[in-house]
Amino acid sequence: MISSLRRLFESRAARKLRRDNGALVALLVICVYLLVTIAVMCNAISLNDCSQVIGPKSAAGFFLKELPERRFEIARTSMLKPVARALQNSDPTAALADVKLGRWAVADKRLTQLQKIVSDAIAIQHELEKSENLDQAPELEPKLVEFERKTAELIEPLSRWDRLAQNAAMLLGTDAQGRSIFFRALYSIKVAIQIGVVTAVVSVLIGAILGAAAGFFGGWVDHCVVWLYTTFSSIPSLVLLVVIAYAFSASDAKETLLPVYVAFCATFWIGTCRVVRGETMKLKQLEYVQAARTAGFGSARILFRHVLPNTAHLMLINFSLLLIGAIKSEVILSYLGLGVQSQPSWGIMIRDAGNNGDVMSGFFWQIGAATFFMFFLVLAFNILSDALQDAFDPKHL
Amino acid sequence: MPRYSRKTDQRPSPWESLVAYTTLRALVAVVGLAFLVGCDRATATGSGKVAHLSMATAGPNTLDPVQGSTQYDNRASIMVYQTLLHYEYLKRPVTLSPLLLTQLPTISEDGKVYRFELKRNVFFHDDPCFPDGKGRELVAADVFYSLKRMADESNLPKGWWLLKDSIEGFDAYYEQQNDADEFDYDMPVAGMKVMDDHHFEVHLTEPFYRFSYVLAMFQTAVVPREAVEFYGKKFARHPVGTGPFRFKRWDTGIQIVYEKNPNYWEEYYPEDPGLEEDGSEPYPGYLKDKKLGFYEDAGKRLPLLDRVELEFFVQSQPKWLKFRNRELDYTTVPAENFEEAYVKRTAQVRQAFSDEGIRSHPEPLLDLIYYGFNMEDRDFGGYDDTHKWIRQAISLAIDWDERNEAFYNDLCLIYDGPIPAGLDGHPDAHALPHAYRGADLPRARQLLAKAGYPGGKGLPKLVFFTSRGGRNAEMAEMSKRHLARIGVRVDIRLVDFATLSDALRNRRAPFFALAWGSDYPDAENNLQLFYGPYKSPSSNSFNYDQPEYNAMYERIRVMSPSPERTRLYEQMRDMVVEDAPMIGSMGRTRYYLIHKHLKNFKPTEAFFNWPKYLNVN
Amino acid sequence: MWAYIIRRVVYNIPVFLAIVLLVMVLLRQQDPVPGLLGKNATQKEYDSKRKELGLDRPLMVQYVSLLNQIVRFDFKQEMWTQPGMTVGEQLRKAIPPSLSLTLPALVLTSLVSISIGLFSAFARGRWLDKALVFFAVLGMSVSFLVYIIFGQYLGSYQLGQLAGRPIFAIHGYEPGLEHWAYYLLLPVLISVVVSMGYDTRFYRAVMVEETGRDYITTARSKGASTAKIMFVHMLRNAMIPIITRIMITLPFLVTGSILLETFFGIPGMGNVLLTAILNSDFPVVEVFASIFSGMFIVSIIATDILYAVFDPRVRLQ
Amino acid sequence: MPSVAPLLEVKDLTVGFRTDRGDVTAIEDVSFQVRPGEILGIVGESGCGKSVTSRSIMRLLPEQNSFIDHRSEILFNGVNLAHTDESVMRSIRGNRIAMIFQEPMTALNPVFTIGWQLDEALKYHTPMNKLQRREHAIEMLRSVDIPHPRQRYCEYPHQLSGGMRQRVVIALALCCGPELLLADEPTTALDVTIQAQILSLMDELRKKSDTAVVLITHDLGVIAQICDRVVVMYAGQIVETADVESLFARPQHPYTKALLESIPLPGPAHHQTRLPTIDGLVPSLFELPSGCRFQDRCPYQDEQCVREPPSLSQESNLRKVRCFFPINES
Amino acid sequence: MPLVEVSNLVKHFLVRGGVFNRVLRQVHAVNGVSFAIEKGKILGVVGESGCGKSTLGKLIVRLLDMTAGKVQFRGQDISHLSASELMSVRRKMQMIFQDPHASLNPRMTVGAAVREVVAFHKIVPKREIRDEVDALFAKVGIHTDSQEKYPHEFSGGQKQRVGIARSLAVNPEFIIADEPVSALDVSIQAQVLNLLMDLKDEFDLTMLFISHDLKVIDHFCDSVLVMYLGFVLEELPCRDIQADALHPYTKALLGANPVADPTQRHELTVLAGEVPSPYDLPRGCPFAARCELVTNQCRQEMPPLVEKESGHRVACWEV
Repeated sequence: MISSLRRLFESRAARKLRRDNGALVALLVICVYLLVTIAVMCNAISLNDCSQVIGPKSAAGFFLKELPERRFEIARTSMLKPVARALQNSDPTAALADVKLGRWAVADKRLTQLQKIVSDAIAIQHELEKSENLDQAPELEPKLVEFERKTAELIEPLSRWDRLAQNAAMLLGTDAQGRSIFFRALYSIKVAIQIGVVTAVVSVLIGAILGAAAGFFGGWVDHCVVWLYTTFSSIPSLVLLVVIAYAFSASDAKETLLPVYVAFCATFWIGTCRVVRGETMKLKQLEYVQAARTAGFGSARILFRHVLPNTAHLMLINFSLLLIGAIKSEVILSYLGLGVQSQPSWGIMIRDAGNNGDVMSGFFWQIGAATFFMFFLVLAFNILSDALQDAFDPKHL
Repeated sequence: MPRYSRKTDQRPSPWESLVAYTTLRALVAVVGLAFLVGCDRATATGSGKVAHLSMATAGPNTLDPVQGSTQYDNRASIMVYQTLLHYEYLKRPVTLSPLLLTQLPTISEDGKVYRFELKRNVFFHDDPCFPDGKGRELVAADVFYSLKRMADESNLPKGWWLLKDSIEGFDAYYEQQNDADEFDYDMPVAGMKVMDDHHFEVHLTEPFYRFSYVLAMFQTAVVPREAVEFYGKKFARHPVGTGPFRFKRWDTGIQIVYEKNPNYWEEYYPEDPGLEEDGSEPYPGYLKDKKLGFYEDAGKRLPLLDRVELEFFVQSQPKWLKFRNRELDYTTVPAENFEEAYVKRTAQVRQAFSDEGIRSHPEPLLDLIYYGFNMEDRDFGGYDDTHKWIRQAISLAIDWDERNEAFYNDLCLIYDGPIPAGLDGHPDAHALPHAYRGADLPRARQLLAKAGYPGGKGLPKLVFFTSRGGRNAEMAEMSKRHLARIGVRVDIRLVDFATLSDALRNRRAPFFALAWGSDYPDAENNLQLFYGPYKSPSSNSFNYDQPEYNAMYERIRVMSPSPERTRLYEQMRDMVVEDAPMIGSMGRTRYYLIHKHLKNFKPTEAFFNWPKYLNVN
Repeated sequence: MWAYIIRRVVYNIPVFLAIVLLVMVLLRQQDPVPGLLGKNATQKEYDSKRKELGLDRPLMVQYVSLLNQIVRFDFKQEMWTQPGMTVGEQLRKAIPPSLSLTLPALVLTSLVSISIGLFSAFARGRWLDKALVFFAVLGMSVSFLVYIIFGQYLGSYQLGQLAGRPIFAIHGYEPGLEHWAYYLLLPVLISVVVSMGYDTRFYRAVMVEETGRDYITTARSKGASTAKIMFVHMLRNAMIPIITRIMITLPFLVTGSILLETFFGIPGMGNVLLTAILNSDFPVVEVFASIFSGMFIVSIIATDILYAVFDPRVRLQ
Repeated sequence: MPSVAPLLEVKDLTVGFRTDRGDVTAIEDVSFQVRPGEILGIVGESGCGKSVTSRSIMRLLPEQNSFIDHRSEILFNGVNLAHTDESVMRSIRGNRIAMIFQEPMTALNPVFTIGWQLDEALKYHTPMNKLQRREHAIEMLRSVDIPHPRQRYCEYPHQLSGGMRQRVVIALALCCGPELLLADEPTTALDVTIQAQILSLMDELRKKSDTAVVLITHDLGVIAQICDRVVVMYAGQIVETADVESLFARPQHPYTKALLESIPLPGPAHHQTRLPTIDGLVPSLFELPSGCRFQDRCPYQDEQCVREPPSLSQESNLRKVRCFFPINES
Repeated sequence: MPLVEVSNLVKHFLVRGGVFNRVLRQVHAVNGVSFAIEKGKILGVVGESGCGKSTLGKLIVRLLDMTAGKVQFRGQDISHLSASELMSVRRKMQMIFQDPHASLNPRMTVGAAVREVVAFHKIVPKREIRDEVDALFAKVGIHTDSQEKYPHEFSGGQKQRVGIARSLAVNPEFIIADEPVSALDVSIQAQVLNLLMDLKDEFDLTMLFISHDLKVIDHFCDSVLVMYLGFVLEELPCRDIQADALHPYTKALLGANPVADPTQRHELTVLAGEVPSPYDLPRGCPFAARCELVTNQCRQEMPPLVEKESGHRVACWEV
């Protein structure tokens, strides 16, 4: 297999690929995604980071300026209200320690000081609240700024590193719960790649082995494999996906990605199986396979050493196509609530955005982030698989 | 070989022209035609007064009242059917009034005998199930026939529990008939007495106060026996009733269309009661109603509309868009669209909307949103102190305010205990002194430590069942995050509703999220959720079983409203709060946006027979 | 040829049996009864419901009875979630909307993408080709869901606001040709945009394959013009893979586009099917799956027959 | 040879390809003439550029990745085809210059009948009506010795055997009465018995209609059998050109000589003897040596051969050789 | 005893169809071919495409299963050996293929391809494999350094050499060369023929040499089998075929072959008609329809293969 890979790397196809600028850029993009995946796997961004409230709810990304009404809302709800509530607690010190917003924490001040700031702020708040709509009351701007400044006093200033981390988290804004869209989108890369790679590898292997066996042995083996894939392909793939995911939703495995893997593999192996079977039937007629037979080699040896490696390019192309398929199907399945559970994924982000009416209210950050992060990955793989197809096509110059 | 003079022009072959030209022409034609037709469509609407209403579902499951259980079944079937009692349309708080009866039932001294008199000249809809297709007059036998249908298991009744244990001889009848080969509707029941066509009596085993409310519930609506027998199973999709609208058609998954019943009995729009002599309102909100013109149609014969189209929406985006396009007359405001229409802080409708003539109406619901524990669970159930403390700690960790803010635009009412606002027994104060309302993390941690699990160490994972759909997944994640703060680890099971029901029925769900909408405006309906004998698979999903509580429930069941009953309600409420089988609670306020052209619409979810009062310009 | 058809049908019987069994087994991983009964059901009700639905029987018995129904084309079984409605009625109601959505979509997509594929293949290597391929790939890289969400938002809402009156329906469906464009044109267009990328690439690959053939060189050396070669020589040869693709897609027309239908509230097969799966309405799913696979098998056989029509080399045996 | 004006005159034809390894020159400075009624053979081993030559004349090379050097001229009856308009080319192709390809199995469009394909060519280039075209096409089929031409007219290519198909291809090429026929390895894919049929057919046609033929082949036997003059190509260049008799009798270029010697000869004298061979390999077009392209394989290789490329000598108009040390034996 | 003896070999390919996948018709690829090859001899097989010559070769090495007949190798009947029994025979019988490009696994270095065979058959102890293979490569004239290259890095002739090396790796006694030089250019063809000739002497090989080119056969083989439509029409020694050929078909093949000498130009023999369909064989002589000497008997009855003189057999009524 290693020599086969080396052969692949040194082949004319690889040379062609290396000359294809588009493919190189695509590879670069994929590498970046892979790095992120590795980083996420090394816990650079943990599940915790994605589920933690790091800022005000539905904040816009890139630190764009919010409307006064929103600013008032943010200042009021994200710090003032929790601090005020904590101060009323029977154990205010302990309660204040719990008041956190991302990396922000309550300022290290005496309770009375805090109490003072809070009551001052509430006084301003009452004045501001007299306005029906702050967006249409520019005269209240100075008051609002004062209010913001006052509430900011409740907060311990961040260290440089913390500020950087906070800014990174806030880069693409927050979702309706105040969680970092950027982190969630990044974490979703891992989920997508994980689902993509696992299902693509498994499907390609299943498909290639079954297809090669069918093509090579013919007869009953072929009949059985053809029957199997006809059966699976006779059910529309989305329906099969949904039914399998549904079947799993009763089991305990649903917390993991197992249902998704099974559903995808059940539908994805077919294409690979079909092309590998065709290719094997073609290769079987080739003289080097016949030479291997005259050399007395057993069927298994011929199949695994002489036939399957020569379908490697098909597997590679299929791998990248299935990867795209998996990533895109995951989105749909998650949207229907049958896909990924208990961790962020682009499908879940789009679902949340859809459920939250983000699009309708012009809040495009969440759906935009999911779409764009996914777009570049899928685009890269699309371009790559195109380039692979061209590279392995002997007729292509 | 001869050479030929050369030719320069080249004519296309038939095949070529076929492909090249037809393709293009067909394309142009298709797109062109489509646009043409598409543009014409906007003007093509029917005549008469039509209301376009909506429901957030793929459609009701059934239009047979006895089979119905959901709000959607209720709304869709109550257009066609009628109950003996209903609620006065404009009056608040909601008040029962006679509908098919001439007056409210007279109740005997001991509260056990109800006497009824039916209105005359109430006819069923014209339908092929009747001789000559003419609807016959409603008689007393129809009422009992309809009630008996609720006992017939072959009808898949969803409301038997409403009548169980209340009418004399009815439970025995239920047992007997369901075990028999065939259900005999003609067999008499001791407690159901027909005096004549328009007079009948019901004898109760105990003076159940809720009985009147039951008679306003859509499951008890009166159906004609002819139609049931004529349509058989199809009856669920061919409703025939006495209501103001007749069923026209049901486009599965899209809409149900109703049309005005031309033979509707004489029912009139409520008269303007006028101010009380002392200048006070006859009911709260009267002046506002008056201002909104709700009394302009006073005294007019109902229904006012010619047709009602009840459209179904699974996704909220299209529903909202359709409302914005004025293709729906009103909409409830999805939480996610709230900020688009309202200034969130003040909950005032935005200028752009009010300029369009759109009116906003907030309507508090008799709503109970809560988390529940399975009291029989080994780790989190039980009535001993340790387990109680764990539950209380968990209760203290859940931050309802944040949930309210994140998902409900801060519009919900957070309250303690199971009794929603507007009902007797609802706690007035911001919080009960002894409540375990979150988030109070220091106290939660203390309790957890007291229970022997400081920082949650050693506490098993809390398996949390919640149904898929809507934003439940996000809410579950939020709660998981809340509990993580005190070290309680949560395992979220996002399941579909069937699986959730199954888990509850089998008492497999240690912790779950549910909501309860009151069937009738009496806290008894909420308090029965904790009554021991109603343990799963019945309504008591908590499997809460405290003898003291059970005894109190049995008492209030037969009490009419009184300060004493209210006191009992409060005691029961406080018991539930202290034992914490339930974490809660939250009650939603539904925000309605109503287009100017829809008249007389006073949104409510306490009853659903209001479309007959609606009018459009 | 009849022998061929019969043989193919006979060969596909096991496929059909397997599909039905597969769907049955998968569905039965979940108990649908609690969901159907709702919150206050007793064990007794539960048992009697199970019995009524026939779920208490062994799997094989259920399987045989299902097959029996299918073979007899008996779709009079009642739906589980919609009492009073039979599966057959549901299917009959759902097929027309599905077809009126997917058939125009298929025709339009095929026409557009075959033309683009043809031009692209012919301009192979030039900027036009590169641009077309790039746009196809670009279009394919965006999730279907995003197309729908934004398509609905921009197409029906914003456009309607802009025009001051609704151009495309946001949601819903009415039968009849006069309503078609209002309700279905937008979903059709979205569907075309989504599937165009795939189809264009496929057809382009087919055409590129054909441009490399010797007969093209022969035709050029005969003095045939570019247009002639494209539209006459190449297209006719490419008809075979084109037909295969279209024929294979035909049965999927009935499934419709599940997402489009649910989003736009079109009560088609996809919508019905998805609702049925999620609500555990087994009869609908099972009957649908068997009808679908039957159609699929028929369409595969029909493809082979059409093959023989379009390719004189193919003889059915 | 009578000095008739040449029908086709190729001057310094240089054609290159753009490949993923960079541009490469496939043929360089190829010049030759063809007179009416003459059969010119172009011979060489695979990759020597003989097919590129014929395809450049027809301008059939893919435009995206090939280019004809701007100095090159392909004068056909005085018109320079190398850089003329595609529309002009279209009116010439199949009409005044026709071509026959190597693979009769794939050269015909499988989904159209033989008749349709003949008819198409006639439709483009003649003013005949439908009926006339049909009759003419059938006549053409008959003239290439296809039995039952009327029946064949309605048949599809796959219903014909290989030899028959090649004859259809020839009929297709000849149906408009071209002045020049380019035959690119027309018999390579065929069995000897069919090759014999095709060769005699071509010979006969040439005699009948005075069509000039450029016959491209790697088979020296075929060249010897029907050509008048021969161009020998090696690695993209002409190495020798001569009339057929003198080439075979007195090859001047070492490559030509070796090529001729490596053919097994019949008769007991040669039976199971070792064949003279040319050692080494044809140089890759990407790594051409600086001097003579044949230097590595040449037994007569000299310093000069390495240093500078030999040019095509101009011994006479009929005999040219690209070698510093041409062999001169009789 | 001849090394290889083939008697009455028949191969029919079945074409199936119909509802129950019945056999619809048969392709008669090889029809009762018999011959024997003495040790150390080269037997050529010549014929036009589709005459069954390649099928014949594959039947002998059991790449295809025969319908009837017998193949004896060193006196042992190998026609019905099981796969494992075949192993030892396979070591002694090898095949060289026509298409040098297709005959090597593109994913394996040429060295690996040859080493695999050596290792599989345990020709030499593991340690010596490399030396053994080096030696083989040296013998076929491929630089040992090239062993780690992949097939696509070689020219056609070199690939054919590798193919030859692979066949020789198991020390075979008998080689079937299926058109080994047809895909090669003339100059390379000569190289490979020379190589085969050398190797034959060095390894004491016996060969079945399949080709469509009479020139090559005539030059290379000891005797030749002329096949037509699955039948052997003539078998004759290759001393002077031009003079010795008796069968009209052999003569026609010779006459159709152009001579590479313009001074010897002759009118090529043109055979009329087509090869009959292998689906339904004619009753009589398969060549009858195209034969100039045809008689009624030819059309009715297949002539037997008669030995005219030692090693020269002809199947023709008219000779």
